[in-house]
Amino acid sequence: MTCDAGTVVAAVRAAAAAAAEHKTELTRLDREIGDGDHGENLARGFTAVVAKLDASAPETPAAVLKLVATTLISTVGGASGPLYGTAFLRAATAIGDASELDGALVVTGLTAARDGVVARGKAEPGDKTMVDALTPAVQAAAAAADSGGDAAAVLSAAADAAAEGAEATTPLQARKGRASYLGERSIGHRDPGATSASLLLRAMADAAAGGGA
Amino acid sequence: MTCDAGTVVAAVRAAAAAAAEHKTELTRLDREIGDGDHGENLARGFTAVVAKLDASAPETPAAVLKLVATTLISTVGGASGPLYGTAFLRAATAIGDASELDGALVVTGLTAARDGVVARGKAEPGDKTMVDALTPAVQAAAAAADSGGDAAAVLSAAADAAAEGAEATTPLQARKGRASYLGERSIGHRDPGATSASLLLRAMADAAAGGGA
Amino acid sequence: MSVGIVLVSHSAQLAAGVLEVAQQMAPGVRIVAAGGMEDGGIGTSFDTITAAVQQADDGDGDGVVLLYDLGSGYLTTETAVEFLEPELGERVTIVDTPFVEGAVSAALTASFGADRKAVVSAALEARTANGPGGVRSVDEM
Amino acid sequence: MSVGIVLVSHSAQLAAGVLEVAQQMAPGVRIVAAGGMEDGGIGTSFDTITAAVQQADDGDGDGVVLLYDLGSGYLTTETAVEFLEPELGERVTIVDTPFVEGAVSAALTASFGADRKAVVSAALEARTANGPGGVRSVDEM
Ligand SMILES: Nc1ncnc2c1ncn2[C@@H]1O[C@H](COP(=O)(O)OP(=O)(O)O)[C@@H](O)[C@H]1O
Ligand SMILES: Nc1ncnc2c1ncn2[C@@H]1O[C@H](COP(=O)(O)OP(=O)(O)O)[C@@H](O)[C@H]1O
Ligand SMILES: [Mg+2]
Ligand SMILES: [Mg+2]
Ligand SMILES: [Mg+2]
Ligand SMILES: [Mg+2]
Repeated sequence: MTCDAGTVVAAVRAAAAAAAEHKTELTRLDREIGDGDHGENLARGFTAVVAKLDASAPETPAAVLKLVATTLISTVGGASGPLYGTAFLRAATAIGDASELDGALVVTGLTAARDGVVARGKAEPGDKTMVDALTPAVQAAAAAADSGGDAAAVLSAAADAAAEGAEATTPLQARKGRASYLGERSIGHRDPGATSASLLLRAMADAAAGGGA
Repeated sequence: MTCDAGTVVAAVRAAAAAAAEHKTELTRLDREIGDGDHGENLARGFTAVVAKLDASAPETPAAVLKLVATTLISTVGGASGPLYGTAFLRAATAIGDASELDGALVVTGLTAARDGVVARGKAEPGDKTMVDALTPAVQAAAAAADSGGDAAAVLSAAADAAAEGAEATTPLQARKGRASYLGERSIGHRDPGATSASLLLRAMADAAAGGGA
Repeated sequence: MSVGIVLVSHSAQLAAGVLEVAQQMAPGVRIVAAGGMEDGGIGTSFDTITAAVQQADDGDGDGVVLLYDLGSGYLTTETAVEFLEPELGERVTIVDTPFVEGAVSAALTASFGADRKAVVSAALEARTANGPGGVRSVDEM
Repeated sequence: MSVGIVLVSHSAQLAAGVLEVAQQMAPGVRIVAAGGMEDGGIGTSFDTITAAVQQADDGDGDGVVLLYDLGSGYLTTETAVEFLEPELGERVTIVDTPFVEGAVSAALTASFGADRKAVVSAALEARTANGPGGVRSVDEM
């Protein structure tokens, strides 16, 4: 099973579908500890991404990710726009001009993505942000690649770990982003960005496993 | 020469005419060390005062001053609104229900007016505000009353001292109001509010001397 | 129900914009914009501020916190507060704090049902835009 | 001619209002509002910020100072600055300071022909609404 540009496009389209599907849920989470727009923000961004993909056919995985990056940066309108945008952009740069991604390259991309989010937002693990989904995702991805997993298997391991990481943000107190304005009142609510990160990874993993239709 | 409610009305109308006449000049001064609206602010306020006086006939000097106060507070729109408004209001309270003002009562009113401006704006002499016109005006008024001056003479002495006080604001550095944002750059410009205070006093003094037409 | 918030500004747009941003994070709070003069010009309006305080007060005694955008706005604000019915005036506090940042903090804190003192305290603690970056001293340039 | 100023806000009204107030005190300065999303909604826009910086830059090398209203606006602002032509990007500084107060100080200082460092410094020193009153600690309530 290969992970070429077409597969990456399919994975991004699946992510867009997930953003649309979970829009209300993500916004509801953001209403508890933010400004109640995370679902709308991501749905708006990924709708724009799909429109771009419909109009062009990027030839390499990196070109797909770069298109996603610039589109999200321009259209999301909230903190998650530059954060996810930087993530996709760093991933694109890290994987270079490879025409296909193996498990190791997925790890390379995911690591760069997480590092990009940290560079942009300065959040540390435990700050109750998307970093708390992405950091365990990167670790699980590396472990899966070490034991010979292909791109889809690595993404799937990452998605599972991200889901656990997102779940584990509930008892944390937010120290970055809008939720940090709430201080202790942010405790007891799951972070919207960590949740969306896990949902996007899950959708991309499933699409990659499906072979890139 | 008496200074009854009619004279006070005439004095206020003269002040309104002075505000209109010097509108451009006051705004020009405020453009140098403020936001360039002092002339418009005062002209707007006194136009409203005249409209109120056209529509009603307050029966005591205090009632006239009170009408001026509330109208300026509601219509001026800049710092000078609550400052002059408080000045007129305190003067009205201080002179009580006297039907005519003698020199001593004018001093009482002016002192209360200046104290009201200080209470409202917390400026001290030398801070480059209207207090620098009003404080010498109060002193000169008291001296004129001590030497037996009537209302018009006391007001005239106050106006002369206010003019000197306004002139003397030029070398000062502003420590209150918008001009204080300029720090040392406020030096070398005459304060708009001190200038308007002297012009208003001059107009009122001249009207009072004219006998309140 | 909760402490009300009045945003006194020299500009109607500025007050409305801060309201928009603060309300998004604290949807249930009574935030009232009192910006600009009655004719729409730049300046503060005694009558607009007075009406805004009356509207922001919930009648339950929680009171109102007023923020203003620039020093000269304080003078009109204080005057308006002094002219209120004493019974209302005494449950009103004017705060000297950064306008946007203080408004967001105050609104959020009010949304938790905090009392006026806690809302004032939150407003006072808001000091900067508070991003993960932006220079905080010229040495960082 | 002088340092330009960009006001990044989540609200178009808020940015326009701050511009209005700051411009009144500093009529000659290039102040550009970058508020709201392109559809008018609440949020920050990369494209709007990018265009605003280009517009605020006078081309003479004096550069541009950016202020933002809330932490999350910093992320979009920083990203936009990183994507500028390096030649423009290197004469741009993002400042973490109270939005309204910093903008007025920065605009005034720029109006005197001060350099970018002095404008940033003035923006950083602006800390409160700075009236002759308003409580500065809860003990004053
Ligand atoms: N500094 C940061 N570092 C990492 N993630 C952040 C940071 N700030 C915010 N986030 C993430 O972004 C999410 C909110 O995104 P969104 O609602 O789209 O933006 P906004 O807060 O601007 O409305 C948060 O739940 C959090 O996961
Ligand atoms: N705190 C203060 N105490 C005394 N006078 C003040 C104070 N603040 C401002 N002023 C006076 O008000 C004048 C400016 O009035 P105006 O332009 O109408 O108001 P604004 O500054 O709000 O635009 C100043 O020139 C000064 O004399
Ligand atoms: Mg949000
Ligand atoms: Mg948002
Ligand atoms: Mg003025
Ligand atoms: Mg003004």
